[in-house]
Amino acid sequence: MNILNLFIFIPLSMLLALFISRNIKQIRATMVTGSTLLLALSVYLTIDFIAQRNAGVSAAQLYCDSWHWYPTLNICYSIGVDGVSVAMILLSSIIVFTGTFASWRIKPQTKEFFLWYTLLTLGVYGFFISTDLFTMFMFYETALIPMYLLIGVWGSGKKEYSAMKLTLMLMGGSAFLLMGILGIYFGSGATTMNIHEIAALGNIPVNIQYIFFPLTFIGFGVLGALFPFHTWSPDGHASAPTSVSMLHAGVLMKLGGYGCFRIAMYLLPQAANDLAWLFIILTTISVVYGALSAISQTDLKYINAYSSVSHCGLVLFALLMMTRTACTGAILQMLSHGLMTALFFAIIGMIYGRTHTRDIRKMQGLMKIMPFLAVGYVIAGFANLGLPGFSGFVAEMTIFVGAFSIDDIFHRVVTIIACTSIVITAVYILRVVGKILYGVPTDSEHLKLTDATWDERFTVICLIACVAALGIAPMWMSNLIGGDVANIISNIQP
Amino acid sequence: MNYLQFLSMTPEISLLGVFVMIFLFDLVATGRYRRIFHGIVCLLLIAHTYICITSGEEQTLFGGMYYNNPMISFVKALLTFGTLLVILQAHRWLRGSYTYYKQGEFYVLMLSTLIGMYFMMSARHFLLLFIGIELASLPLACLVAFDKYRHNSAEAGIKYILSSMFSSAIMLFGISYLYGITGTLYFDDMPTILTGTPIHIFSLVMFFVGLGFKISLVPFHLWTADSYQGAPTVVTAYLSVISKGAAVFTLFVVLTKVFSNMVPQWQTLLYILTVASITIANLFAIKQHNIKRFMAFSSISQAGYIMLAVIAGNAKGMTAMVFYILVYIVANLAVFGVIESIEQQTRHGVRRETINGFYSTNPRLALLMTLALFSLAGIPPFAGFFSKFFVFMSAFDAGFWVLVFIALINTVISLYYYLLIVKAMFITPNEHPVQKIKCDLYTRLSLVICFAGIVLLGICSIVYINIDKLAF
Amino acid sequence: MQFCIFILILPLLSFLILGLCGSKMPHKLAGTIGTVSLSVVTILAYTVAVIYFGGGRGDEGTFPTLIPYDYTWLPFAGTLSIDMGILLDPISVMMLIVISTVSLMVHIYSLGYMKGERGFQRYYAFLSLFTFSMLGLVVATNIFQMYLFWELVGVSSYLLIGFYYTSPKAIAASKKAFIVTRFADLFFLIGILIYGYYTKTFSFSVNETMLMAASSMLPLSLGLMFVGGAGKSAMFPLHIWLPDAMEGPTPVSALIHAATMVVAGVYLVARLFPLFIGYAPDVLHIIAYVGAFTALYAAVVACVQTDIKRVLAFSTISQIAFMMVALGVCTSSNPHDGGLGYMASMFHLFTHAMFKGLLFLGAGAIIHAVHSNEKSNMGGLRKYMPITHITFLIACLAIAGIPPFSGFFSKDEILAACYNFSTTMGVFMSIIAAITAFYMFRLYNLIFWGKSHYEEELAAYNAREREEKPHKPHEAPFVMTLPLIILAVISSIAGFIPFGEFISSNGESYSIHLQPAVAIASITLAVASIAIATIMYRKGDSKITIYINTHLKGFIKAAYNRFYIDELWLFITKKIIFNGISRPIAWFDRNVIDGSLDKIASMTQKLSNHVRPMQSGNIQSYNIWFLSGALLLILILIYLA
Amino acid sequence: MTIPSEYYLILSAILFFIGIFGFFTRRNLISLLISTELMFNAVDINFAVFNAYSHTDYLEGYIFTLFGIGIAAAETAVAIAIIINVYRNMHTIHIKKLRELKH
Amino acid sequence: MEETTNIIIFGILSLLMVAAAVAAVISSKIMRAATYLLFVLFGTAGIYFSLFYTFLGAAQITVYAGGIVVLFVFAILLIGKGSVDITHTSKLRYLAGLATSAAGLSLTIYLIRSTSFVTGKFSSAGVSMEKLGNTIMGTDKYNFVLTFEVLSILLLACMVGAILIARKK
Repeated sequence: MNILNLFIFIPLSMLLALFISRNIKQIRATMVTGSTLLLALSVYLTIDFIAQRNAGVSAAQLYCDSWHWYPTLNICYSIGVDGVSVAMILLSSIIVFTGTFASWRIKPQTKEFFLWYTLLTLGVYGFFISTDLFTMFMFYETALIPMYLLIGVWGSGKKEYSAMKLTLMLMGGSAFLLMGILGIYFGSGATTMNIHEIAALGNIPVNIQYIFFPLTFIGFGVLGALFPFHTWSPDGHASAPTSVSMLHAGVLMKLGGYGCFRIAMYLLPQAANDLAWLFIILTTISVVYGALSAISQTDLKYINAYSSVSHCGLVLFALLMMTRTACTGAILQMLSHGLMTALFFAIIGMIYGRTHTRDIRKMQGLMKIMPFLAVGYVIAGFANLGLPGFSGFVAEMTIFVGAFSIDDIFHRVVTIIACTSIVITAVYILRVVGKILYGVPTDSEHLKLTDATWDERFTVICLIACVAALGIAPMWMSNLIGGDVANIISNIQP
Repeated sequence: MNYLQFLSMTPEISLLGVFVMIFLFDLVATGRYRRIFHGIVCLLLIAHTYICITSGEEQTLFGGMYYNNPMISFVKALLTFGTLLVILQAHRWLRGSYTYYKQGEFYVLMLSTLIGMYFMMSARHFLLLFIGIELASLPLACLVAFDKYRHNSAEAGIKYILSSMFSSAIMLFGISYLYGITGTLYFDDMPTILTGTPIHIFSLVMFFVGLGFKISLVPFHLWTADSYQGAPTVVTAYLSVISKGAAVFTLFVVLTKVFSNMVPQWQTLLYILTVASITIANLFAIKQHNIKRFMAFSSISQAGYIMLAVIAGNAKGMTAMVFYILVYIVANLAVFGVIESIEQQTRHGVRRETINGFYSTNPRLALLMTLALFSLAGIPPFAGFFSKFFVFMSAFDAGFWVLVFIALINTVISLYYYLLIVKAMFITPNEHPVQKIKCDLYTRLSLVICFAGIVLLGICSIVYINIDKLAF
Repeated sequence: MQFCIFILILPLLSFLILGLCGSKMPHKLAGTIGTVSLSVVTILAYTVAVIYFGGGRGDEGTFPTLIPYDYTWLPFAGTLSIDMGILLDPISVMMLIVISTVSLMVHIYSLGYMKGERGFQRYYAFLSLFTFSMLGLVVATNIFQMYLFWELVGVSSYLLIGFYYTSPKAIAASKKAFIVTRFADLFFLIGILIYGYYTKTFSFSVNETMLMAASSMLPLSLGLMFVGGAGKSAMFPLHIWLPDAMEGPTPVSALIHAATMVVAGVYLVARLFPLFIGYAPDVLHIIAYVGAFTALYAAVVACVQTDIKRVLAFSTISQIAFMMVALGVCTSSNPHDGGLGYMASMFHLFTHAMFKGLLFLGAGAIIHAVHSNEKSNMGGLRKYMPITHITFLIACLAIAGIPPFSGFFSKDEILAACYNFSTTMGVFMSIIAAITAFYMFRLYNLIFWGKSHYEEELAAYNAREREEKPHKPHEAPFVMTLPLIILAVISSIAGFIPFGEFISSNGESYSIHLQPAVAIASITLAVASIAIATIMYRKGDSKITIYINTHLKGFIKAAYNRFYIDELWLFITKKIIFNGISRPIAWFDRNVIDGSLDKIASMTQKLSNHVRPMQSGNIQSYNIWFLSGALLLILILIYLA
Repeated sequence: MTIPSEYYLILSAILFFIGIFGFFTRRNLISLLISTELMFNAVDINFAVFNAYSHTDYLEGYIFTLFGIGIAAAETAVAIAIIINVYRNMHTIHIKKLRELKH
Repeated sequence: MEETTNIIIFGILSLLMVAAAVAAVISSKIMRAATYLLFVLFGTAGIYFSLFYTFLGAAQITVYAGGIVVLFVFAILLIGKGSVDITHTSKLRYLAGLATSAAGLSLTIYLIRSTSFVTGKFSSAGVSMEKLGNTIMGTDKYNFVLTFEVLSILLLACMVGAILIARKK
């Protein structure tokens, strides 16, 4: 029994258990047990993976397994992980785990909420462990659709509009993606759907690559908030309930970056090299543009959503640099952004749950009222603006060092432009901190509010611990990722 | 003069047997026996489905007029299975005061159309094909007008039969020229002569519209919404899946057998019609508030997707097509089952506003409906995703990249309107949602089967693999 | 030397303890933890210094560069990696002493100054964090580690400036400080990237061949790094954050914005001095000019400020600029031949830290006593706070450059170096030194002499013109005066340290010798300035003052408003970036990009309305469509065939 | 054999399209049905003519025509039944009134 | 001579048919329309006779003229008043209908003219009843017993359906 199957099996059992559960206690018990198991499993996986790598197992993918599913169409249920996916699985587990606690008191229809939540989880895990184009795509879409209901039913504000927009845009993206996948499959001679086998064949004609690389990249890029396909992100995040925002920004958006790397660039290397410039420009715009947009927003979640646009833009930016360091940085940035954005959204959700507003003009002096959340927010902010000691710094520095190591004017210039985002980030983070946390509370209603409850504290502390851990001791993660990134890169580089 | 050949046509003979048994039962049974009528019909159909599946050896009968092989048998069984589901759902409706006495006729008419479809698919001669098509549509018109005392039903019936006659006339016109050109009406003898001159194209298109009408491709689709809306819901369900499925399969056979030398022509034809069907049906569906009309447009759009499999015109395409039909049957019938239940509860037509807040009172039905709509929209892990993917794959394999792309973009639009329904059920608040529905056993059984189909058909590849083995 | 790691660990531990469980602690305990840990750090730092300098010079006549710790923290591809380690060489050891001493003083002082404040534990936690980061910065083995701690220092500065988070001014100041330095750090980072790419390492010690290969890019890289240093060290025009940073608690100003953090830029240039001198001497001179201008600018502005902490802040800017100038005027690494500035700069850094720390702490004591920053609320305080008075005077004399106080010696070396570079530069800097003496004694006189504000108010109260009894100024408690005294002692005698023995531009021993001409000239100038200041401000506003005030009104107003540089920055940030770029982009995003998507959606809806008539309900129309569709298809197909 | 088959074909085509024209323009359900009969009739002529002129060996067209007549009868019967039902329900067989189902 | 006669007869017949057809689709009284239809059907029977398909002609007359038209008449009588008003449809649709049918007709005629259909030997012998019987009841190629049987099912089903719909209770 391949332990990766457990990542499918556990959410499935959770779905079943949720389906038959009768009261809130059982639901919570199911969720806590399930997410803890998943977390434990992914920690075990990480440790075991590192141990194997240290023992000199150098295969591109470990825990590989493959079952024929639709043999005539060469569709297999193939699974396997490398360092990158292990890191992503770990991230997902952490977010899922903390997200469970962040939605501890969700109402109404708790059971349904967790059903869809778990379905989403299932999709995410499936995506990261599969190595078959079809299976991967299937899990990808599985992860997207629950978003509609999660936002539409449990969201706030203009939730119906946002949910619809988000779903349609992402599905539009996956339409592109499906084209890309078909193009890859048939371009490579329609003999296999396995990513690694296709990469090994490397026989996709260049003109076909030119057509399908942009399609695939944009397909994933939509989820990775690539400019100008990012507009679902602000509305979607703003309307989503806390844990959904966490999961979405924390994990789902990473599917985009991961897919761009694993599929678009890995399988269509020639076009990736030749067309990278186009997407580098777009991602550079994303990076700066997102950050600049964030400055003048007044809704906390909008600020963070634009910030995500910027940070995820940086992920794609780094991937397109196609150097080992930059790509490692991209993966680190995914982890880092996942954790800290989840943290951000968790705290924003908690604040919103109390003040019932996210308008920064209406809040002031929260530090006095809810010190724990305020401090958490400040820490999240610091992580976001790349303070050393938190994950953001590690990721961004790796990206910039990597991006800068390409010796031509174009790459240099875009790198420097992208660098400016770290200043802009500081501006909007500090603006918010100054406006809502500092100062004297003005709204007398706010004075009655309380600080975080135990489940909220737990969520926040877990996430901060992870952000800090990645920030203080990045080398093990960097090593975990680095080697396998190099594998992929070696296939991309001409 | 080997009349024993009749006995070799196992599916048809078996269905005819069922037909006769029902006919006789309807004549003789009275009182409490009628209560088990429905059950008996279902059991007979199950038995027949079994016979159908097991009867599949390849055979050509009546001098090449009739052809049957495992695949065709399978499709026949599939359609029978779909009919069974429809009949299961019809139980409560048939118990209604207006329909109670016409129960027998309902079965008879439905089964006669099914026989018609059998012959449609097995026909290797245009006369048999034509009679099959007529047999599949005329009783159906009666079924559409079955609710004699409802204006809508009558109106739908007349619209259906007039459009149907119009299209048959045009199709016959086309066939007559085919006959004139080739001098024969046997499929096997025709392809070498049909090479794509203007008159060939003329007859192709003229013939095509007859089936296009039954599949309701744009621009032959305009009757669809009206008839679907007016017909009794079970009949709408039947129209939208079974009749359509048979027609698609027939179309595939005719195009590949008869027009095998005119591939570029009919591919272009299908190309245009697919794009038109998917796009225009989507546009219609967006603003549609009546659910049955909405499902009509949805079914037009789905027909467009099936055409993607037909356009490939090879064994892979056939597999994809049959699989698509299968999935489409379970998903669409699930939706119609729910609509039927709601209708029986509220005694009114179902509009999108009716089902606002449906989830709060009927969570299971709402969930089933959601899954079915997701499946129709092609969302994994439900079966619809797989069937759509395979259809795209086959069209892509045949080189229709742009077509696939257009279809894919359209899936986004279709997702939009499916989600509108989901939104109505889950999100939109309603002070007076539909009350809790107590489904009867038959409906429940059919919905469970549909649910299982939606969830399992894609994940369990065994069905697809077996279809693939049968494809020719 | 292995124990030197504890110099870093202790403050960090103290930060973690205070930060995580501080809120539950009594104030005393928190203060004690912070202070004790820092005392140990100070002891360790001195031990390190003693052992290091006591270890004697190596064979080349220089002190060895020790690297007791060096770990790869984050490897990149190739040879690049971020390392974490401890590097001990003369300047870092010197910095250890400076930081630990001043920090300890501030810790002790704050026990009194911050007594009873809300967030006392937080304050100590931040102080520990700052100390940790600053120590980490100076012992960095490579430029990236330095950058890392550099950022941390910035953040702790942000946190401490914004310590009074309910005050809008403090919030704005902290934000400004952080963003301005962050902006500068952007250039620093780019400089580092260039450096790293071309030299294939981030380490300070690069082998010659690599450097030669990278020599074309080094000036650019070093220049960019200097911009980062300029940001931290408040060089014109990036100085704007520093005066505002005085919104923080006064001891923080003493520690961070006078003695330690702001000299990080100087330290950076000094750290990279071999590279500057070897590969980018022009950049070095640019630094000198920037420094000289900053020095003048800040000195002039300082002359007219009324907030005593602001005066000190501008004074700090000016003095740091002196250090920069000193580094900038170096022309070779030989202290005897154009390399004198290096030593002078470091020397001044050392003495400045002590006397400026003292000044700020003294100012803190005064503010503590009168509850105001404004000079108008002071005056005649010498009677009420004698210890503060004396120590403040010592510090003023030191900064004015009066022998035998420490400032004289270090400033003299700087001036000498300037004269060596060019006479113009020397004269220019001498004048600034004179201005320094002037504004410091203006300040001194205004605070301690003249009419007592308290007495006036008391009189007013007695004359029933005032409702409440004024608050009587009082001498600070012992925990606050003790650091004053210690620092005053150091400021007095530090000039006699044979600094050149320990630190010089090429590491070899260099004995300081005064240049009589320079010394006499500067003393004369200083004394003259002091005299003018005393005449002008000893007894309130004298005639000359009024005369000057009326005739130079415009200039003074401009100077008071810091020559409107802040407004310029405000204009750029608020009007151009916020209103001119960010808002339009946000608008563009909502209305153009998002709007176009919504437009597509609504167009689809519209289109949907347009096709509806097709479904008219009339079967004849349906079949007309039907047939015409079929005919059209036939025509198309025939046409295509 | 003198009359070219084309003549017949053209005749049938004309009849066919007259039927279509009637179908498009009449306003009464029974007239629509009459028009459909015209169309069927025209097609039947085609089959018969093709059989008689071009493919005389077998009786395919002949049979087609024969069965076609039967089918037409069946269709008409069903259609008239439905029309009568429509009339019973709506008391009109005017096309214009048959527009409850639209859009 | 015979040829000319044939042509003249054909011409008259076809003119008659076309005229009757036109009259059937434009006459304002529905009963008249049905009558005109009858003429067309008779004309068609005449065509069959001219092809020597006598049985077919007979069937045409019995089934069509005798069955269908009677059905129409019954229906018209049954419906009575409702069937009187049969004015034409709106101008736009009238024109559209006219244009479409005209276009279709011209396309068809063009195609007929431009195609040369296979010409076999025209036999004036007609079809023997035996051959017809064999063809209808035979099971080999070109025999149609299967369709015959299926047609019977069709007729049965239509009967059931029509009765179901038309009967009152």
